[in-house]
Order: sequence, then C-alpha cells, then structure tokens
Amino acid sequence: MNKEKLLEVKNLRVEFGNKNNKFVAVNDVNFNIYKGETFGLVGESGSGKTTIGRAIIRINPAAGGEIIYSGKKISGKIDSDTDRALTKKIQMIFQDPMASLNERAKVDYIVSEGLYNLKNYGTEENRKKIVEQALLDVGLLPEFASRFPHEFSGGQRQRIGIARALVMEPELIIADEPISALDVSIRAQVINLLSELQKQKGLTYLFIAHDLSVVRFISDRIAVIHKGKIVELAETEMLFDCPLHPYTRSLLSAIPTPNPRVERNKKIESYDPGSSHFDYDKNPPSWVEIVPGHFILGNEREVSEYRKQLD
Amino acid sequence: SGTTTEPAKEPAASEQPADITEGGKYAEEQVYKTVYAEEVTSINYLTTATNVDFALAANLVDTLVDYDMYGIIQPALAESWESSDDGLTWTFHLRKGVKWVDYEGNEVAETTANDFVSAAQYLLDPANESETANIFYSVIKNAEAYFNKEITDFAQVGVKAEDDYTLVYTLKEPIPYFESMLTYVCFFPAYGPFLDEMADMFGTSNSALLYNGSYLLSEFEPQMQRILKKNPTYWDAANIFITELNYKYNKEATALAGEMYKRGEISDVIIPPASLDEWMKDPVLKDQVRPSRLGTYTYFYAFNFKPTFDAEYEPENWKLAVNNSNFRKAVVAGFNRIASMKTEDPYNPEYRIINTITPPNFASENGVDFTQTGNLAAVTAREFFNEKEAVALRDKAKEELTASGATFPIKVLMPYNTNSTSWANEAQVVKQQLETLLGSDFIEITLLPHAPTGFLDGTRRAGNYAIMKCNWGPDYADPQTYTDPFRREGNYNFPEYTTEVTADGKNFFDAYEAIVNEAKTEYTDLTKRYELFANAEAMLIDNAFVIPYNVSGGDGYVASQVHPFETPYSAFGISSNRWKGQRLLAKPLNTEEFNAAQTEWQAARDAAIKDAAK
Amino acid sequence: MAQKSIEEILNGEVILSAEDVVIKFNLRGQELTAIRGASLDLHKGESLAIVGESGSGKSVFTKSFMGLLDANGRIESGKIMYKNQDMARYKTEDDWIKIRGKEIAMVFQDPMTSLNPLKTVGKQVQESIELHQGLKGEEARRLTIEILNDVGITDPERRYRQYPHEFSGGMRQRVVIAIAVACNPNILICDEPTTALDVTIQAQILQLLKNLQQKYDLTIIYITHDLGVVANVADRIAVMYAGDIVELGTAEEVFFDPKHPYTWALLSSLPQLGIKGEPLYSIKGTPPNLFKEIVGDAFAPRNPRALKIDFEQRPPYFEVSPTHKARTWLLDPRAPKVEPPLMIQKMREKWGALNE
Amino acid sequence: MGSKTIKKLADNIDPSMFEFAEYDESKSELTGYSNYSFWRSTLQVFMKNKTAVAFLIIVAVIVVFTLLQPYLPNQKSPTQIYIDPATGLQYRNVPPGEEFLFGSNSIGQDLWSRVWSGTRTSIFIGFAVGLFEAIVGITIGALWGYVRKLDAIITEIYNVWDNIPTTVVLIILTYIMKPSIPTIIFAMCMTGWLQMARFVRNLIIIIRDREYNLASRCLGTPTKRIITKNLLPYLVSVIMLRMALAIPAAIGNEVFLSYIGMGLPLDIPSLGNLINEGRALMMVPSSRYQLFFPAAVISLVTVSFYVIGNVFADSADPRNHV
Amino acid sequence: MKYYISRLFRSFVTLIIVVTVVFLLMRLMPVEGYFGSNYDKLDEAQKMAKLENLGLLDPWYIQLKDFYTDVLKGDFGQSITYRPKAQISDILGEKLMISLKFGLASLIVSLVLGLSLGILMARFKGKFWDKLGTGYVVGANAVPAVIYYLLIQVFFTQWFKLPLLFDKSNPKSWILPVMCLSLVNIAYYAMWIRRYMVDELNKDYVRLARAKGLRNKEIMVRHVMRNAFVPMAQYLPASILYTVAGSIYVESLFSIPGTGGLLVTAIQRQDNTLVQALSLLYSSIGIIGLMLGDILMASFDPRIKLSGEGGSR
Ligand SMILES: Nc1ncnc2c1ncn2[C@@H]1O[C@H](COP(=O)(O)OP(=O)(O)OP(=O)(O)O)[C@@H](O)[C@H]1O
Ligand SMILES: Nc1ncnc2c1ncn2[C@@H]1O[C@H](COP(=O)(O)OP(=O)(O)OP(=O)(O)O)[C@@H](O)[C@H]1O
Ligand SMILES: [Mg+2]
Ligand SMILES: [Mg+2]
Repeated sequence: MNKEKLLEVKNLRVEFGNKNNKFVAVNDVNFNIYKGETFGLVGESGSGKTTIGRAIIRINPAAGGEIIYSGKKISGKIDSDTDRALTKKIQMIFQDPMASLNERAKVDYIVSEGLYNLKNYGTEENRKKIVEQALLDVGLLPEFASRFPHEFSGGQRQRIGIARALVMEPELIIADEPISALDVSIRAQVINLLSELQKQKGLTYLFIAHDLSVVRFISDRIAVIHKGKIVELAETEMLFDCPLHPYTRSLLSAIPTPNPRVERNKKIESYDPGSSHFDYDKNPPSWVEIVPGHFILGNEREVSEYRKQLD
Repeated sequence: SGTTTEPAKEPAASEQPADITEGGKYAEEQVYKTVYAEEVTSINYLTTATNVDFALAANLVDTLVDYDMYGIIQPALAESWESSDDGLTWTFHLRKGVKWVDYEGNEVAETTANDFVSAAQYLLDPANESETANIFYSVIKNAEAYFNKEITDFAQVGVKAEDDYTLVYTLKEPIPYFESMLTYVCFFPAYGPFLDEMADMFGTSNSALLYNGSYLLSEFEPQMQRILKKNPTYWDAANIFITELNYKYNKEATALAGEMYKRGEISDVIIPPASLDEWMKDPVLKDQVRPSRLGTYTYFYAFNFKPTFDAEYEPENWKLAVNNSNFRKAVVAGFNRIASMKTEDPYNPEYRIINTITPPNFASENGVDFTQTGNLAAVTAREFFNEKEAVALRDKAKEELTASGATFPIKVLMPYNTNSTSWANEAQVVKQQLETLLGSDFIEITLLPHAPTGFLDGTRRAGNYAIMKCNWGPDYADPQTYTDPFRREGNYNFPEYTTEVTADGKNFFDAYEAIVNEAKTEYTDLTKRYELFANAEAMLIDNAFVIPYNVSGGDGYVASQVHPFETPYSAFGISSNRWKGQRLLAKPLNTEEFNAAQTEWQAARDAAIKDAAK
Repeated sequence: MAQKSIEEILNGEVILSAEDVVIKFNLRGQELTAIRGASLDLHKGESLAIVGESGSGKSVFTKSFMGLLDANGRIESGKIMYKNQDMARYKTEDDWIKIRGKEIAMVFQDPMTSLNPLKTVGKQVQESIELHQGLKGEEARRLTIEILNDVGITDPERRYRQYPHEFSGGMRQRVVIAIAVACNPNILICDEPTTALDVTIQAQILQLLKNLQQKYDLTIIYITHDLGVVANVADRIAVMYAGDIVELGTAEEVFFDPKHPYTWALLSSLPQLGIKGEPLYSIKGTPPNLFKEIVGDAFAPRNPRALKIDFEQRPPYFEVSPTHKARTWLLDPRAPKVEPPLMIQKMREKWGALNE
Repeated sequence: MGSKTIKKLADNIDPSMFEFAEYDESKSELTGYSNYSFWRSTLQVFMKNKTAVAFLIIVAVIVVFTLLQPYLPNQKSPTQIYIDPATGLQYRNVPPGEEFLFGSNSIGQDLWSRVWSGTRTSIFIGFAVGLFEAIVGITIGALWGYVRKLDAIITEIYNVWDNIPTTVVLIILTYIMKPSIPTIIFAMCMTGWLQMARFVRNLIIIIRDREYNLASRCLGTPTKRIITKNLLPYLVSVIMLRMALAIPAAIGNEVFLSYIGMGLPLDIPSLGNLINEGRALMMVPSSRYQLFFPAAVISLVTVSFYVIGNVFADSADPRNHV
Repeated sequence: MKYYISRLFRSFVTLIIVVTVVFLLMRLMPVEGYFGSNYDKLDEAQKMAKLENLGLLDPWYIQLKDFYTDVLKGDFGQSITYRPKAQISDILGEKLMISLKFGLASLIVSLVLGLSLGILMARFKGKFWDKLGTGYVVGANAVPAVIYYLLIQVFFTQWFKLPLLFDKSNPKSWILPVMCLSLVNIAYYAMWIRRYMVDELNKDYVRLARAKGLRNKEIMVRHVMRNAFVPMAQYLPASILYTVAGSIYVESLFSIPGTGGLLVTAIQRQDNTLVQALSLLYSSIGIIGLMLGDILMASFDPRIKLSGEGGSR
C-alpha cells in the first residue's frame, strides 16, 4: 500500500481512576489512519470511542502503548514546540454543538481562539479576514462574527465549531459524534460540509459515531469497538458486506432502515460475549489481519472460522 | 507611743430596732437584687486584686479590724490590739468563738490566729500567683525575702500566732498606716487545713471556700448568678439586715437594667449617661435618681516627658514643648474640665472634679483633710480654668518655644481606650475645646484610639503619648500611696526626664524627689509627714506636670434602694464593700435627699475624726 | 398474530381527536405560538409516529393531551376530545388526574433523568400500580415484578430494590416504560423513547413496545425524528413543521408517496440514500421564529420550490387518499405540476413505490 | 374530512400566485435571529424589574448623597461637638428638628452628618471588602478549581484557615494594627476571601470539564485565558450576587465587631458604631431616634443590595434573555 | 471504611495544624493581658512568678510540647484569666450543655418552620406566600439582629408577660431566646429549601411523576421534599454540632450561661488554655460535622459513594 500513514495508534491503553479504583476504558487498541481518508469508529455507548479520540488529542493521557503522528511519538511527555505544532495539526469537533461553544463569547472570539493561542495571524485585520473566510467556508455569513452562539440553530453552531477547528489549518480532525446531537434535517448540512472540506483541504478525519448509516456514508474505513477493544476493522463496504465478528454483525443488524417494508421484518442478531467466543481463557484473542485491510480480534480457532465464512 | 484599742462594746440585741422599716423608711423585704455585667474573676480572695472580686470577698470573710460608716477603725475579728513603742510589732487579741462555715452554713472550725499565718504562707508562695502579695511583703518583715525564696523558713516571716487568740505582726518599717492595710485582702484569714486540702482548687467554687463573714456564698454560677445568704453564725449577725443578696448576670445589663428596675425586678440601676436625660425628665423617675458616692480612684491628665511615639507626631518637638512650663500651664489654664466632664455627668459636672491627685476624704491628720494641708490647700482652692490666663500663657509659650526652635502647631498625641465610650466622647470634647481656645495653629491634638488589648503597654507605659488621662488608686490609707505613679521609673509620665530647673538651679524632679523621700521616712510626726507629701503634690500640680481631673464617681447616677451613707466607709481597703449595717430603703433617695444626706454625713464624719484624733 | 391491519384500525374507533389546536406560551412578556391549529384523529390500537425537526411542537402537542404544558403555556383554542369530553376545557388538577396515567400515559425521552434518583425502581413502578390499579402492598409488589419482567428486566426481584443509578440507560428506559404501562392506560405517548440509546438497545426497546402494545391493547404515539424508528414501528405518520401537521398518512404513504416539500426534504437527507462521494441532500436554513406570526406556509422560505402563494396564504389540507392528506399548495389543481425531487424518485427506485 | 370546504375557500386566489417564488439560500439562513448583546440584554431584563430599579435608585441616591453631603450648604461636622451659645452647654440628645435634622447624640454631635458620614464609611468598607474578596477570592478560587495540581494543597490550606476561629484572627489583627478603617477592611478581607474562593471553586469544578473548555484546551488556550474567557463569564451572575451580598455582609460584620468592642473608634462614625451606640438607647423611648436613623439606613442599604444582587444575577443569566 | 480512616487521619492533621496555629497566634498577644486591672501595681517578681506558672516563659516549642502532652492525657488544663484555676472541662461542660439545649430547640423550631415556609414558598412560587416569605427572608437578614433581639425582648415580655431573663426554673423563659435564635435560621432554611425545591421541581422525574397521575401535593411530599432535603442534609450534622457554639447576642441579652461569645471573651481576656480548648472543640466539630454531613447525605442519596476518589468535591 502506498498510502501515507498519518496517525498510528499502537497498543493504546487508557485508564481512569486512581490506583485502588482503576478502570480501563481502552485496552490494546491498534489502528492506523492514512492521510486524506475518513476513518470511522463505531461502537455502543461507553465503548471507549471518545476516550480514544481524546487520547489522540492529548486530553486523556495514554497509560500504555503509543500514538505516533507523522512518524513522531506524541503520547507521553512532549516538548512545548511539538505541543504547539500538534495543537495546530490535530483538531477536534465535538458532539454537542450546544455544549461545546462558549456561550459567553462572540463567534469572532470563538473562531479566532486558536489563532490567539498560536499568535500567527499577523495583524488584527488579517485575523478578521481569516475568521471571515472560515465562516464563509462553513457556509455562514461573515456578519455572524459579532453574535453569540445561542442565537444560532444547532446546525449553525456545529458549523461554528467546525470553523473554529478549521482556522488552525489542521491536518487531522477528530470528529467526535459531530452530528448525533443534530436534527435529521440538518445532519446532512454538516456531513456535506465535512466532505466538502475534506476535498478542498485534503483533511483527514477520525469520525466517531454510533449512527452506522452515517458512518457508512462518510467513512473509507471503519473500526468497530466493543468495551474498549477494537474487534474489527475493514474498509467500509467490506465491513458492511461481510461482517465477521459477531458483535459487528449484531450492530449492523440493528441499524434502523427508513423503509417500513424492510424494517418490519428485520431480525436482530444478538451478541453475547459469553457464548459467542471460544475459550478465551486458555486461548486469548489476538489482532489478526485476516485478509489485506481487514483486521479482526479473535483467537486461532475463531480466525479459522472467520476464514471459512469469507470463502 | 504605742496605741491600744479597747474592746468594743458588743452591740446589744436590744439596739436592733423592733420595727425594721422604721416607720416606712426601709423596705419590708430585705432582699437585694441586681443584674451585673462584669463577672468576678475569682473568689480566691488571697490571690485576686480585682475590685469586683473584693466586693464579694468583703462580705464572705471578716478582717481583724473594720471601718464604721464614718471611716473610723473599729474592732472586728480582733477585739483589741496594741503596737510596740518602736511601732514595729503589732499584737492582736482575737475574738473567740468565730466560726468557719461552709457554703451551706455547716460549721467547720473556729477562726484562730493560725488562720492568718496560714493565709500569709499561702500568699507568699509565688506558685499561688497572689496579686496582692506585694502589698503584704512591702510592710511585713522578711516576707519579701521569703517570697523571693531568699529565705525558706517561714518562721522568720513577721507573722506569728502566739496562741490561738493572739496574733503578732512584725513590720519592716514603723509605717504609720499599718492598721488601714488590715482590711485589705492580703490580710484576710484562711483556715489552714482547708487550704491544704483544697490546694490548687482553693477558691475556685463556693464549696472550695470557707466563710466567717456576714454572708455565705450559697450559689455561685459564674456567668449566671450568685446568691449570698446571711451567715446565721456570724458574730455580728445582729447588724446584718439584708438577708439575701441576689446577683444575676447579664452581659447587656447596661441596656436592660433600667427596664428591669422600672418593672421592679431589681433593687438598683446604674443609669448610663446617654439615658440620664430620659430619667431626669420623668418626674416619677427623677425622684428616684441620685448621684453615686465618690470613690478614691483619681484621674489626671499627665504630660509625658519621655515621648516615644512615631516621628509622624514629632516627639522631638513635643519634648521642647513639654519642658516649657508656660506651655504646660497654658494647657492647664485652657482646659475646661467642666465642659469635658459633662460627657459623663451633664447635671453636676463639678461634683467630681478635683484639683488634687489625692482625693478629699482620703486621709486626715489632726482633723485636717490632706487636701487642705500645706501648699495643697491653695491648690484645692484655686480655679484652674482661666481663658485669659491661658491665652496669655500661650502667647508667652509660643514666643519661648519659637526661640528654642519648636514648630507650630505642637502635635499632641492623645490616646484613649476604644472600649470606653465615655472616654472616646470625652477625648473628642477635650480636643475640640483645647484647640478652639488655644488655637489650632498652636496645638493640634491627635486622638489615638487604641484597642483594649494591651492598652497600657501600648500607650502609657511605652511612653507612646503626649497627654493622656491616667488614673491611680490607693494601696493603703496614707498620702504616700499617691506619689507612686511619679516615682523614678514609675511608668506614668516619666517626670524624671524633665529638663526643667527650680529657682535655685536644681533639677526640678530631683527637688521633688527629695521632698517625697523626706516625707516617706517621717514615721512619727504625722503632721510633718502629711505636710511634706502635700507640698510635693502641690509642686507637681503647680508646675503643671499633671492636671488633676476627677475622682471616680462610683457609678455616675443611680436609682437604688441602697442608702449610700449607711455603708461602712473606708478610703482604702474593702470595708466599703460590706453590706453590714445596711438596709434597703422603701423609696430610693433623690438628688436633694442625697445631697442632704451627704452634708449630714460629712459633718458627722468630721466630728468622728476629731473625736478619734483625741 | 392478532395484529390488526391498517385498514381495520382506521375504520375502528377514534379514541382521541384534536381539532385546530392552538397552543401559546408566554415568555418574558412575549407570546410564542408553538402549535398553530393542528388537528389529529387517533384510532384505537394504532401506532402513530409524529416526526419533525426539533422545536416543531411534537412534544408540546402531545403534552397538551395530558395537561402537562408548562405553567406559561395554554391552549388558546381548539378541541381535544377524549371520551366525549373536551380536554382543552380542563382547568383544574382534579380534571386531569382522571386522565393522567389512567387513560393516557407518557414515556419521556431522557431515561437518565426521568427517574427519581432517591427511590428504588420498584417503588416508582409500584406507585403507578397503587395509583391506578387499586392494588396495595404485596399484591402491588407482585404485579410490579411482573411488569418489570414484562419490560425485559431480568431478575426483577433484585432489581425491584435497586436505585436508578444502578441501571444502565437501556434498563432505565425500560423502567420508565414499565411505569407508564403499570398505569394501565389506553394511550401511551412515547416522546423520543430511544434517542438517547444506541442502536442495539434501541431495537430492543422498540420491540418491547410493540410487544406491550399487543399485550395491553395500547394505542401508541411515537415522537421521534429518526425515520428509521418510524419505519420500524409506525402504522401512520404525522409530519410536523413549525407547530402544524403538514402531512399525515399511513407509513407506506408517507415513505413511498410523500407530498409535502418538507417531507421530501426530510426523506432526501437520509444518508442511506446518499451516494458516497457526492453531497447529501440537505435542507438549507433554519426553522422559523415562533414569536413572529407566520404567514402562509411556514416552510416556504426554505423551500426551493415555494410558490408565491406560499408566502401569502396558509395552505389547506389536500386529500391524497382517504388516509393521506398534506398541507401544501402544490396539491392544488392550479399549481404547476411538480415532480418530487430526484432523491425521492431514487428512493422509489431503490425501495419501490407505493402499492408495489 | 374538511378538505372540501377548505378548497372552496381557497378558490378565489389569483392564479398568478401559483408560480414559483424566487429562492434565496442565504435568506433562509437568516430567519428569525436578532442582534444581541449580553450586557444590553442583562440591563434590559434588569430594568424590567421595577422593585430592583427602585432599590437601585435608592442605593445610587444614598451613595451619591453620602459623597455630596459634606459639600452641601449648612452641613455640620460629624465629629464636632455643638455647644449652645446661650447656655454654653452641649446640645445633648436634641430630638430631630430644625437645628439637628436627625437630632444630636448624647455629647452634642450632629446625627444627620454622623449618619451620612457613617454610611459613607460603611459603604466604603463594604465596597472595599467586596472588591478585595472578589479579586482574591476569584483568583484563588479559579486556580483552585481549575488547576488540578493546586487542588490538594489549597484545599488543605483552606481547611486549616477555615477552622481557625475568625475572632482569633480579627482580635490579633486589631491588636497588631491600630483600630482604623484600613485595619477593619484588612481584617475582614483576611477572613472573607475564603468563602468566596471556595464558592468560586465549586462553581468552576462544575463547569471546568464542560465540552467548550475541552475545546479550548484542544486549541491550546492557556489556563489564564480559559479562566478569564471561558469560566469567569459564566460565573459573572453569581459572582455579582456574592459581591452585592458582600457589601451588606461587611456592614453587618462591622456591627458585630463594634458589638464585641473591636470596631472602629468612635471618632470615625460608621453604621456599626452608630448602631452600637444607639443600642444602649433602645430602652429610652425619647432617644430611640438615635438608633432608628442608622438602623433604617443600614436596613435600606442591606435590602437594596440584596434585591439588586438577586435580580442582577437573574438578569445576567442568558437563559432569562429572550 | 478505608476511606473514613484516611479521611479521619487527614482531618486529624488539619486539626493539629489549626490548634498549633491558634496556639502560636495567642502567644503574639501582649503579656499585659494575662494580668487583671491590677497590672500596674504588681512588681516584677510577681509578674515573673505568674508568667512562670503559666509556662509562658518557656520557649514556644516547649510550651507547645507541654500543651500537646497534656491534651493527649485528656487534660485541657486550667483557665488562666477567665476563671483562674478552674478546670477548662468544668467551665465548658455546663456551658456546652445549655447552649446545646437552646441550639437544638431553636434548630427544631427553625427546621420545622423554615422548611414549612420554604415548601409553601416553592409550592406557590411567585404567588402571595412566596412574596411574603421572601419579604421575611430579606427583612430578617437586613435589620441588624442586635436591634430586633432587643425589641423582641422588651416588647414581647411586656405584651405576653414573659420573663425578661432566662431562669432555669421557669420554662416560659425559654420562649423568647429560642424565638430570637430561630428568626434568622427560619429565613435561612426557608430560602434554601425553596431554592432546592424549585430546582427539583424543574427536574424530569417530577414531570414523569405528574404524567403518572400524581397530584402536585403528592409529588411534593413523596418525591420533591426528600430530594430537596439532600443538599441540606450535608450541613445538618454540622449545624447540630455547632449549636454548642451558642449565640453571643441572644445569650448576652437573656442571661443564658452558654458558650455564646465565650471564644470572643476568652481571646480578649487572653485565656490561652480556654482559647485553645475552644478552637480544638470548634475545629473538631467543623471537621466531624462535615464528615457526618457526608455520611448523612450518602445515606439519603444512594448515588453518593464516599469511598470513591475524592474527585470533584
Ligand atoms: N473522566 C472519566 N473518568 C472515569 N471514567 C471515564 C471518564 N471518561 C470516560 N470514562 C469511562 O470510560 C468508558 C469509555 O467512555 P467514552 O466516553 O470513551 O465512551 P464512548 O464510546 O465515547 O461513549 P458515547 O457513545 O456514550 O459517547 C466509559 O465506561 C466511561 O464511563
Ligand atoms: N415552557 C415553554 N415556554 C416557552 N416556549 C416553549 C415552552 N415549551 C416549549 N416551547 C416552545 O415550543 C416549541 C415546540 O417545542 P417542543 O418541545 O414541542 O418541540 P419538539 O418538536 O418536541 O422538539 P424536540 O425534538 O427538540 O423535542 C419550541 O419552539 C419551544 O421553544
Ligand atoms: Mg463519546
Ligand atoms: Mg420534544
């Protein structure tokens, strides 16, 4: 493969709590994100999606493993120059457009916050221009700069959030459920905007969501995470066409389809970790590339089963 | 020659009036009730030196001698006594059958001469922290050495029980005022075995005390109440008329007592200056209001000769000013004491103003009051406040001071204690009055409010003032006691630092000190002794080292069922706190009645003094 | 399966009927019209889904059936007929007490906060039973456990004594449903019952509701903006926009033959219909300000195919079929013939059209 | 159903209306939003509350008046003792009247000017203490709440400081320093900032991990700016409330200090010592005016700040802006 | 359990620091204060003797050591100026009891009346009761207590023929002090319970309860009240314990021999041992109160698990 690896996550582990009361939210997670792609991360609530995103952007410290960006290790202690550079290169879009904007600041400040931090905008006029452009880029009118967030609808707010990330001219954007808090009718606005920007600016996305239909629409590759572990990773269509891991299958079977005819007769595959796997005690699972580009978590016996299914 | 006192007549039972009200003059129910805000600190009379504590102890434990209502010494626990010719040895013959009882009235033992020895021993143990031990060891032989542990054998101390009923004191010096000291707490007896038993706990509660006085402390709950019940076994029980004294604690007594008095819940009330008008305006109430009797604490404004205050208040400049006699005299003449006194007593400000440091009715010799003795007689008669003179003196002072390089206005730092409203008020009046009269281009008075915590250490003792109101109370009934503040290293106004010289070129203070020293050692010729002290005091006042201000007016104005002139009188000691012989009036005295009673009392006292002098 | 067909239901009894309901709120001196003359007939035993974007009035409309409007809101005009009584006239708490729970129960959106955190789950369910089924003590407890079991809570005996925080989101939502069901109501209003849950749980809850509907013979109103959910559960669909029902029809009709431009837009923007690499269809703009009086069709400013009349006069309902009507001037015979947008056509190709 | 009748009604419409209207995409974005300024709206909401405005006017009048009063004609000095020229006596306890508007006190000082001078002093103390508490309390509280590393240490300091009896500190301070306005302000500040800091800290902990703060952290915003731009603006309403309440609290404190004898000296009139002085006269009906006036002013000031603070806090909450 | 032990331990450290600081602060006070009004008349020997006995001449660390040794033996020492030689424990014992009795009486009255008023205010938010209650709350806080306590004392005794001062043997004499003590607290409790109830009433579970068919009154009683009480529960044990601190104003006015103002007096009189004992007492109360408060709150609210990490509190 000649794609450039932008981000590598190796054996990532994230813990919460203190010594006595440890909770492992993410365990032994591996994946790469290639430049220019959209990498989808799906899984049920509480499975650790956000935690991974935050580990990458360094809100949550990694307890084990490493995160490598453009060949440079960015987990653990880093010097302040790298820190500044990374702040610029990796940005995040948050789930809740209501909660992620500072209600007491004007759009102008919100959008230029990153600029102030990097102090790389030159003159004040220049900064204004950058903000204006960013707003235009996300389809907002420049005059909105002087308003406060609560004057906007959810979709508009989310676009402000995107503009805020964009002015940093990042390479990688971690989009943590950027649309789940939005209304169906405006979700599309945001999705379109994201793909549009990706095309224009060559962005790379880590797209976190639990709405599989959206993820399917937007992602190039998808990783399925369950209880802090990635259980399957494959290119989107491959995953949807032949899901191997029982958890992935159950997830896919549950996606609601806006088609009453289909929907009424749908069958949900249930996933019970206890009965779906074979003797994990004796035979622990490992992360296996079952066919090129399709990874799965399973022990030898399972992997051979999956192989059979593929054939 | 030695003095001998005859045994006093036992007051016969028949002398007690059959009708206790004496035809409606006195109240039927002889129970005294009051509220108080200041709690006694300790009922251990051997250690405390607080006035409120004395007032209580005086009624619980009796002394060798006592004063009557005119201030004449009378036998009490000692039926008779005599002194040796050299005046150093005093022998007392004790009354027999006086009992120590506990707070419930149970007899414990008899009071004997040993109890005075035990008390002295207790007193002289530094571990007991007696605050009056110094009074004792300032006169009794070897007591100070014992206190300081220079000698360890108590037998060497000048107090001895020859037998159960004979007590002998040996003095350091033949001081003429020894009898008067006997009513002070440090000469109180205490039952020895009980002292030993209680040890540290002596006098910490009413059960940790024995009583041989007129009352028992039957209830003692600090910060709540105390009740004194008549001691039925008291040797002079016939002269105890008030059967119960009921003290109720209330921190807000000043605010509430008036109301309680009006509701008839208490027997007396001190009327705060602020509400005095209200009482005086009401005809019914006015008829119950009278001044209270004068005390022996005196107040005077002192000029400080050793200023240590901040440069901001120009201590060097003050030194120049204070050493200029015309400057000081200008202040004296310009000080309208009546005006400032009105803050405390608006109705009769002259009443308490005095021209001397030693108050009138404190000491007398040959029937002449000390304040009328020697040069002091002129001082007493003089009018201090004189505007014209003040202005003239000021102009003179200004001239002289300008010459010596002083700058004007002279800054005068005048501290006051912030916990005293009346002091604060007075200070404001004084400032305004003096500045107005002498001109604020001449003096500029800066009031220095100081918190009560560490007040004296922060102000007077540190020399951190220019002019300040100070006070002094006597330690024994002799004029000598009032020279104490002005001795060398006394921490009042440091007169030894003066640069002033007398007419014959001697340092002024040296001259003053010489007279005082001469007086102090004059033990036999009391007339001469008194005259010397009087001249010394007059010297200080005439040269404006101090400005006599007032004599403590007890509690200002009161409405009270208590007759002020029926109480034992003593210029010093605790006798005047005794309830002996007192009866509650059916109707309180008003001011006119008070004045009449006072005149009557004064005449009777003068006569009694003359009588006693014979 | 005893499931009734749509036809049966629609020919059956009308259990609740709202007519020209106008609901207004007073907000800091200003007046906000949340519902602008919406009408709806609810048939016994049906599942009706109300869809529409946030703020379109779905919740307010249904809350008015239970007298649960916030204190600053009121029914300005219109009728809400239930059992021959006009509930729009109800004023006192006493009136509503007869309806709430007993006749109509509601399941709220947020399972995390809808339960009293300080009471055991069992007690909260039991409260409904004691209130509406006249049972007490042990009997009520037994029924509670039965209902907990019914809503798919395993080990209900133990769960009875637990507190809400010991339950996962999905479990809590089941409890909330249990509370509603325990009232033994005729009508169950589910206000976004699954929005907060993830897909697998969502599917379970929906299945559960369907089962309960049969068991207890419930009429259910689903409020949601997830068309997938709608497709799963609804017999009929009401599409709301800006306080009005703009289209109403059977699920098939609305999905396969939508008539209102807003419905078109809604369906078009489904990502399932999108083609990877091409932009999704999206509705531009923002919903109208309800403080202002809305003239004409509320959707007009955002509708690329708006007619001039849309800005002038409010469209009436046009009947497409006896079970299907829509408020849009496009259905007026005088209006130009407008084909549904491309997306809708594509959808038909993909999933088939009505009557196929 | 009713669609037939509706059709009829709609019949008389100009057919030209059934043409496509022009569609402007940007216009649809604009719908319904107005210009908004936080402070203007706050002010507007505040102004709508009649009571609060009334109290605001009262406070403003009082403050302005206390400042102007000494410069008005015919004003007496608050510390001067007035002597009746006729009798040479002090004007003691003169009831309110022409000569003394609020009467005179027991040594002949003018209560009118004392009350205003006292109000000036007390309000000054209140403001100073309020301001200090706000500045120090907010700074420390913000650091305490936001910077996790500092949490443990500041918490311990707080625990210790909070448990040292305030009176010990106050009395020792007044012992070390002279009784004066700066002393009393200092003493109150020493003990007052603590509550404010803790209050701010608790608020900050509630909002510190909100998403918008995470967002700022992702943008590399330094702590200082996060505190000033992201956190404090949210607290402005509650902080204002606390500050508004700090003023009457400081005045009340001053009354208490005067009561236990640790207040300002008498020659600096303040509401505290005026009330304490007047208290003694409670039982003296004809002199009650000496208590009444300062008490009335203190109550008025307290109520005003209380109401203003509360209403302001409400109006500063954007949820209440429409 | 482990959590409590570690918390107790930390509290203990805090306590020691507090007491030590107070101890050292008290040594800053001027020597003059250890003597009575008679200070002027004492000679050096006497002064030294007294200071020596008080141990004040030792270096501070020796004094501190002695103090802690005694405290460990359970001996708080003797009062030095307040009531010389009296055992601190004797002084405090009675006073604490009496203040506790008054405090509890007033606490009960304030809780009952305050909570009722607060509930009434929340129930009729924005209506007459609410306005009346708010007026009361504002008034009670605005007028200085020093003033209206006096008014109450003077006029209520006149009108209702009640005794002016507290008298152990007269139960009627409890009425006014308890009333005075309660006035502000009623306002306080009313204000907070109203606020918490209003907060609670906006919660979703209330909406559900209403949808269930519960009447407003039932919702108040069965759901809201208890929940609103939780945040107050935290302060309750501390308030109960703190009642022993008494009220300086009320106790002074009514002659109640409690602890009100004792600390102030003790400091002003420089009774070091008493001050130290009191600060030890009050700090312990503060710390224990907080802990009990947490426990009480945890028992009310099953969600609160104290043993978790110290986290956000
Ligand atoms: N700050 C934290 N402290 C303790 N535990 C946490 C923290 N943040 C997350 N967790 C736990 O880590 C796990 C993973 O959480 P995370 O937020 O990553 O899930 P998610 O997949 O993003 O879920 P969702 O879809 O609900 O957003 C959860 O069990 C969560 O409870
Ligand atoms: N108590 C209220 N006071 C003022 N306006 C209200 C109130 N409740 C609802 N509204 C307004 O009524 C309109 C309809 O609200 P409603 O809650 O019914 O929307 P919804 O369709 O349920 O939206 P969502 O999908 O977000 O739940 C909204 O504009 C809302 O702002
Ligand atoms: Mg998440
Ligand atoms: Mg809703």
